[in-house]
Amino acid sequence: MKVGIYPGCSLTGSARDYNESVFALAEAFGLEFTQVPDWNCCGATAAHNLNKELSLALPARILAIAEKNGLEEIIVPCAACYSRLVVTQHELKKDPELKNRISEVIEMDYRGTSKILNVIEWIDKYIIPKLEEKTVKPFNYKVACYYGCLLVRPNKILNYDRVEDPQSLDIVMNKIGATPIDYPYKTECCGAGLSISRTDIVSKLSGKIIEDAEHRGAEAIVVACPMCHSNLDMRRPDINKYWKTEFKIPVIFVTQAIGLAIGLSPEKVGLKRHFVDVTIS
Amino acid sequence: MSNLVTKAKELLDSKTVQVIIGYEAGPTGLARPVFVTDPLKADKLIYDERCVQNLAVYLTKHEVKHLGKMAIVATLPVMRSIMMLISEQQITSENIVVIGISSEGTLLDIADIQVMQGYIEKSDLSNPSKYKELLAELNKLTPEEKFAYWQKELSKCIKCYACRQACPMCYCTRCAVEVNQPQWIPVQSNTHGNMDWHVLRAMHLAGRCISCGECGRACPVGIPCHLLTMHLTDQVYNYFKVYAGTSEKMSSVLSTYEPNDKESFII
Amino acid sequence: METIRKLIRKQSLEKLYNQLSATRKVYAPVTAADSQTEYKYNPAFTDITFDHIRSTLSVKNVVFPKVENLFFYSNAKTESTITDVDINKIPEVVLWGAHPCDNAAFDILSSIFCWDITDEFFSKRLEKLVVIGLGCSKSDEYCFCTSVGLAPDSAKGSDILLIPLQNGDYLADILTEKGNNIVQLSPELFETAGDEKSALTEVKQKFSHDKVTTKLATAFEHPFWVENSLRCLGCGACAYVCPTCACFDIQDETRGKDGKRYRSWDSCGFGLFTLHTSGHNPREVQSQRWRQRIMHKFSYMPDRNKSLGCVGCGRCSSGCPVDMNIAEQLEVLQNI
Amino acid sequence: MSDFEPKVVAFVCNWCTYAGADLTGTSRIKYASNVKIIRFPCTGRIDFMLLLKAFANGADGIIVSGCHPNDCHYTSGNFHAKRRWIMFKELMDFMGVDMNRITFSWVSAAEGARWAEVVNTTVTRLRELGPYISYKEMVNNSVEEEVKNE
Amino acid sequence: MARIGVFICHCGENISATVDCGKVAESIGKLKHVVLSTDYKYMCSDPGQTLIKDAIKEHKLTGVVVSACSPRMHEPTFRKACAEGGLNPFLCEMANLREHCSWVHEKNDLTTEKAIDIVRTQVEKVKLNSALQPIKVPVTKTAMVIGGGIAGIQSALDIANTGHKVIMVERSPSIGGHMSQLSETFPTLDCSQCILTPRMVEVAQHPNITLYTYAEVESVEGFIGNFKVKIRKKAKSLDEKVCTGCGLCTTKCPQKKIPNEFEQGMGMRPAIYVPFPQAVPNRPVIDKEHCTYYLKGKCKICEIVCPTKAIRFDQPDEILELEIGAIVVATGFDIKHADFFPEYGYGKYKDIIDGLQFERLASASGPTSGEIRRPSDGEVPKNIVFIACAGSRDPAKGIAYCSKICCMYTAKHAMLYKHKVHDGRAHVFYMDIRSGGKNYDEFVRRAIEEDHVNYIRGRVSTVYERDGKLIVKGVDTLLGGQPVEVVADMVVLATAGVANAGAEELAQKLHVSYDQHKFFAEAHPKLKPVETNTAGIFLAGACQNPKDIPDAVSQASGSAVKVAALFSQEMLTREPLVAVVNRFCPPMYSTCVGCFMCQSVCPYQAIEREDFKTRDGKIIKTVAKINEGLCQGCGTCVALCRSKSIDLLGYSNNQVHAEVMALLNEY
Repeated sequence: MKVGIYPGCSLTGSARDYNESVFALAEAFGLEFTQVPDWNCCGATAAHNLNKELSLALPARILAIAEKNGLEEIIVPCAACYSRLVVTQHELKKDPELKNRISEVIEMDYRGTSKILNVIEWIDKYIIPKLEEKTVKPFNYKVACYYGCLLVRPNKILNYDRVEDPQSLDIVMNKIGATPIDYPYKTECCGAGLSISRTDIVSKLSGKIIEDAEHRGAEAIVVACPMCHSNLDMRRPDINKYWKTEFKIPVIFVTQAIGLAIGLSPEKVGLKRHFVDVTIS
Repeated sequence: MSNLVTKAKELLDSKTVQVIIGYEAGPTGLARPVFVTDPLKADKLIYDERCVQNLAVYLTKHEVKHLGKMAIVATLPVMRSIMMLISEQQITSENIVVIGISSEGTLLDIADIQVMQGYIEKSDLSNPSKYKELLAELNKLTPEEKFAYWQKELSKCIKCYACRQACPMCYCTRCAVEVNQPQWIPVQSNTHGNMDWHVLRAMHLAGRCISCGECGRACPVGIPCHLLTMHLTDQVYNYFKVYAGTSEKMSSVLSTYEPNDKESFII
Repeated sequence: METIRKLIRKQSLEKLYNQLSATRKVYAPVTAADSQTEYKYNPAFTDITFDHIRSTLSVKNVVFPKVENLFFYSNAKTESTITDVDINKIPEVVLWGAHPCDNAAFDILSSIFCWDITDEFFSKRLEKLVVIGLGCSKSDEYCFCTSVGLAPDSAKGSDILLIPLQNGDYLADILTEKGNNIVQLSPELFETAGDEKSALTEVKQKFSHDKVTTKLATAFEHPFWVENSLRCLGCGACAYVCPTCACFDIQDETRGKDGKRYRSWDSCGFGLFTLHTSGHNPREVQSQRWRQRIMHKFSYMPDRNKSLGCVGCGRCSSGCPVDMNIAEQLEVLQNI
Repeated sequence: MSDFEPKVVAFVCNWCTYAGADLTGTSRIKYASNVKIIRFPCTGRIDFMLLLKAFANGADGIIVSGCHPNDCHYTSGNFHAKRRWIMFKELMDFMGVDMNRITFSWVSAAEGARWAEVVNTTVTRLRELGPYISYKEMVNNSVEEEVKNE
Repeated sequence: MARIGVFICHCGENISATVDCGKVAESIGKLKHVVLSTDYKYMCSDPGQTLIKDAIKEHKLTGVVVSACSPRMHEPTFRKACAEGGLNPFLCEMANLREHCSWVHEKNDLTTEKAIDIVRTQVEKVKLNSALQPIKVPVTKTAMVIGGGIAGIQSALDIANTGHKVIMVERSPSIGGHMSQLSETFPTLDCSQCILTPRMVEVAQHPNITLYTYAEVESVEGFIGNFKVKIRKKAKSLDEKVCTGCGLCTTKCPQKKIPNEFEQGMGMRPAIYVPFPQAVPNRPVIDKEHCTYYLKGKCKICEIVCPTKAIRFDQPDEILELEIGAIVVATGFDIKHADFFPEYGYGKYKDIIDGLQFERLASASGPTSGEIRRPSDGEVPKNIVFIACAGSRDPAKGIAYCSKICCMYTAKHAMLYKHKVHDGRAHVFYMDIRSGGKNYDEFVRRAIEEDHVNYIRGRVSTVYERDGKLIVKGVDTLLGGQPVEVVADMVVLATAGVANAGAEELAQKLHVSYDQHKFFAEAHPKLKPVETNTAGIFLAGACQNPKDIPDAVSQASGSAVKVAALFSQEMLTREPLVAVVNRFCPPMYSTCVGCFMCQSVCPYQAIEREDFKTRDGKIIKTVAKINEGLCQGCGTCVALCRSKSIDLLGYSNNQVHAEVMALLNEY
């Protein structure tokens, strides 16, 4: 089966570390995927608030290209992109007329046949089966699994994991020897889209997330979304300023954690790119 | 097929069954049904591409039943007929041994109904390809052309009811055409009476027809009446995604329903 | 009358046909695309087949139609009025190119329809019928006329019998006045016959019908019937294609106040045929019905109608969906 | 065809459409008088052969109507009828019988106006289609076949 | 020879205004077998009916067609008239000239012609009508009530008080149901036990009621008035006749650590136990799953201590076969166990409990003898949060419906809490307050205004523990959707009311239909809320959908009346318009081939199998047989039957065929 990957803007920018770790894993597990050629913005940031058709056309184009290139599966590591793509696929499926309209807009035939995987689904399908034998350096830490909003929402459409109390990430972390803590902030808002415009709000919200994790003795926060990561990691100075304290807890991508567990070097999984030093590993 | 003969012999010798329903070669070279009750006569049995008739029709036949427990040489259509007959409570699986014949003409080991069900389920249950084209062509015609076509064909019908008698699913002891209070179907064989008969027949086989094509083959004047039932078989699948004769439990399409059955013509 | 043998050339035959079909209903065999031969009224001469083995249906319906209206009625408030079918309206029909077996069947049918009282519909149709028979140039494994006392050139039932010659012309045996009248329409077409070679087919005898008839007298309870009829499906195909089967059913069909009584073909092969109102059926199973069919043709009729009930056309066997081969069975039967 | 008035037979169930047609009456809503109603306990009771009988006896059009799905007085009669009509329609289409001449509808006991509408649209359509000649011819020709030899 | 009389009604002007009734009468008079065809101003009037009665005698009519209004209007009237005139009522048909003709068409020839067609059609039909006799079915005047909750109790008592026998079957060791678990009841706050226990005792002592506790319905066959029911009396391992209910055994039983169902797992009970002090019958049962003897094969302490030697370890289950005339289903409801709600932390945190558990906490007879103490450490919670709609009205959780009782009991809970913990603070998260009902809204307002319960309109996203406190995160939609956090000591979830476990299985045993939530389905949502689609089986209480006590009780009485009405007749009389499978004398027996497809189309399980056997019992033929007690006459089987072996009286194949012919042909 031909598997594709859609990086989206973050993985080529602010979340290159995420990107590196994903590829590192793929390499380590001998998995291949081809990047969706000539990919475009998924419309996550603004489009869906401004223009519905545009917000569907953008992902539709990506999917159409994927189909054209015979990609039966597309991995979408960025939770935001993932959400956009899945939502689009759903919307166009239930409304053939809209589908035709969009096909015209993107001037491409769209069928909606490629299956879209978020990073955890990808891990479940391709990594987990061989994970045990490959784990050389169990990740013996207490971790707070932070899912954010986009990975599991809108639940009606994604129908992925329990919307208020998701488990998938915890299960994966368990597999590599980590101990996920009982963590109520799993799906609380990190400030997300306000990352640039209203850092104060981000500081407040993300701060809570970090504070509770530290308070419960977590040694790391594990995420699967570039947006969450940048808010919790890149914005740490602002957060600390806002909370008048020094939160130390590192924020790592699930792929990085696995990478470390199977003995990849911190560099290889892009840890050195983090703002908050990753003391564990 | 020597192993067919061997199998038949042992079934009879071991008294597992009293009669084998199979095919023999007739003097004119045609294959035809034969009922072997004597192990010594089992050599008669043949199976090759000439053996086309659906033998299941005999499972419900009075005289044949009276011979005792039956073993039957069964190709896919026969197996499906058996499923239908069991589900419609005309026969019980205990009284029948199935000597399965694969589409390649080789002997299958059909230990029991479950095995048979397994075999049926993994087989292609849609209409035989040779009829598919015919159906497709007819479906291309305009309504007027279709009407004209069937008028011409049906005018030939002589109401000999070979189509009915050859059909394993037409096991009624009294057929609706024999009802004269009211006279549902005109007794005389004219185009109109014949059309009524063939509509009735097709409707009664809707969701029950297992696409063996016997009715058409049996017709002495060559009316392709099997296309009527086969068309409905297509439609049954099209609407309800089922094929007849796949399990001994299934109930017919027209005796069940789903509240959300889709159609487009009821306003 | 004395049989007169003449020669008629193919092209003259065409002239004769066109002359006839211009003035009369001519019922002649035509082979369709699906290679089934059926009789049609006044087809183009070029469509007519001269070398077919057997038509799918026999020609009996010229004298015994599938459906024959007997009378019409109309119910008023109190009394009903009945209108008879005017049998004098029945037109003259020339049966063209039918084979000797089919033609021989007319006598057999008469022996049934005119057994005691005369069936006016049948006899009128027969009276209005002129038969121009055609000897057989082809036959197949189903033919067994020679086993029932007939032959590819039997004249029985024909008014004129055409015998195919190897050079494509025909000998014409003028057998009856009816036949002669046809000839008189244009005598010039009929030339003096020479000694041309006939192109008749050979049909080998399969059984002796006398032996069969004698055997049947004592074979009523014989297991033969059950053994050999197990595969019989009980359809009416054999009876309906048979040139001599004469069973019919009488029905009324009413619409509103008007209606009609008609008769239509029936078959002793059907379970319903002998079913009593009580639910009792004297011929309960197929073996009994199969026996009845053979007994009737080869035992009861010779006994009662003084004629065999079969002309050996082989239709019942060729038309049977399960290869119930009558000749084969009688071959066996004569020696049981 | 302007002055042609089609003969229409309506096969309806007692609990919904028949009652609906009653309501049309009590509400004094006028509709074409071509249609004549035959009452059945349930659409599930309607034998498909009756539709053919209607055509054979000179009907130019037919209406079959019963309770909306889930409203059946007998809970499931109309669902079974639905499947039956699906099959029947497909067969008729295949044999070239003109299905524009049959209206299948659900009309509830509360839809008096709708009944009038169903009848009127059907009758209008049939007026355009004209008499069902091809079917009538088939029936009559059949009669001729019988007397062919006379 | 048929002799048909036709009566054409003018209905004042209603028909005659557009239809030429005289002309109709005249042309119908010309029809064969019509011996009388006349018109009259008002057929339904007394003189009109007399006209028919006299004509029947005078003209020796064998059939009558009244051409007037809709049969749905006056068919009973005229059939009655015919009966009085000495003609079998089913030999009378109506032609609908008003609703289907005169009222919907203009006055013209076409309309009159149509009228003629309509009448002729009925004339042709009535010729084929047959004299039918009403179906009589005997009635066994014993009712069975399944379920011993308040609904079952009410229904049983009401039926018993009409003088009929009642069998009550209760699954658990005692009757009383959920109501017996409740502390106090809204809107009056009177003690549940106090009003319930007298009723329970009444049931036990009522001469007409036989009570089977610890028993379940095994199978139900037959039909209205004639059910054959099998009941399994589970072994209580004790001889109830000998046992005095002294309770010694229960105190001595060494196995004491079994979660107490009655206390919703908040208390413990021994292996031999009486579910609760006021239980009826007040006799213990041995819980075989936990009893040391049954598990390990030794102990028998109860047997030793029992002063009356009532213990029977080897007691087997007992199967009772009963003849029952009517069945009331009152199996009640259950509450959704909150563990399907991970985000609300139920099961994860001790101090998050559900409504029933709170009832037990608040109940004087409960584990804390009525004091509100939290399970974890027995502390009195100072801050308590009630979450309404925990699951209800939440399609994402698969429960789209409103559980109806939660709004009220949550208000009650908050109130009870405030009454017991005066300095405590009670918060209620709610979607809407649904307090329809007598004195209900007043009750809720009291909670808010007098007891100062803090009502927050909004849903809760998650509840989690932090530093031993429960953090309830929600939103206040009245304050523009501000997120709110309440720090609580205890959280009570008003979880959805759901169908009782085993409801589906029971429904299938009873052949009654149920909805997608496994609640029993009523025959008609508005007009037959107590009946099921199976005649003779009725519903009471929350087995149909969540109900509060008043609703359950009134429905229970409703079902009781239905039963009483049924039992008021010696014989059930039903319209004989039912299906019949033909019969002939042997060897035919019937033209039915026994494919039994009709069985699967019949909505009423009215089609049975009939075997024809030889003297030595060998089955010759098996054919379908209609149980006319159950058949409702829809005729779906008739149209389905390929061999036309089934026919429908009153709408026979012959009749409907004749109608089609008559409608389209000249007569």
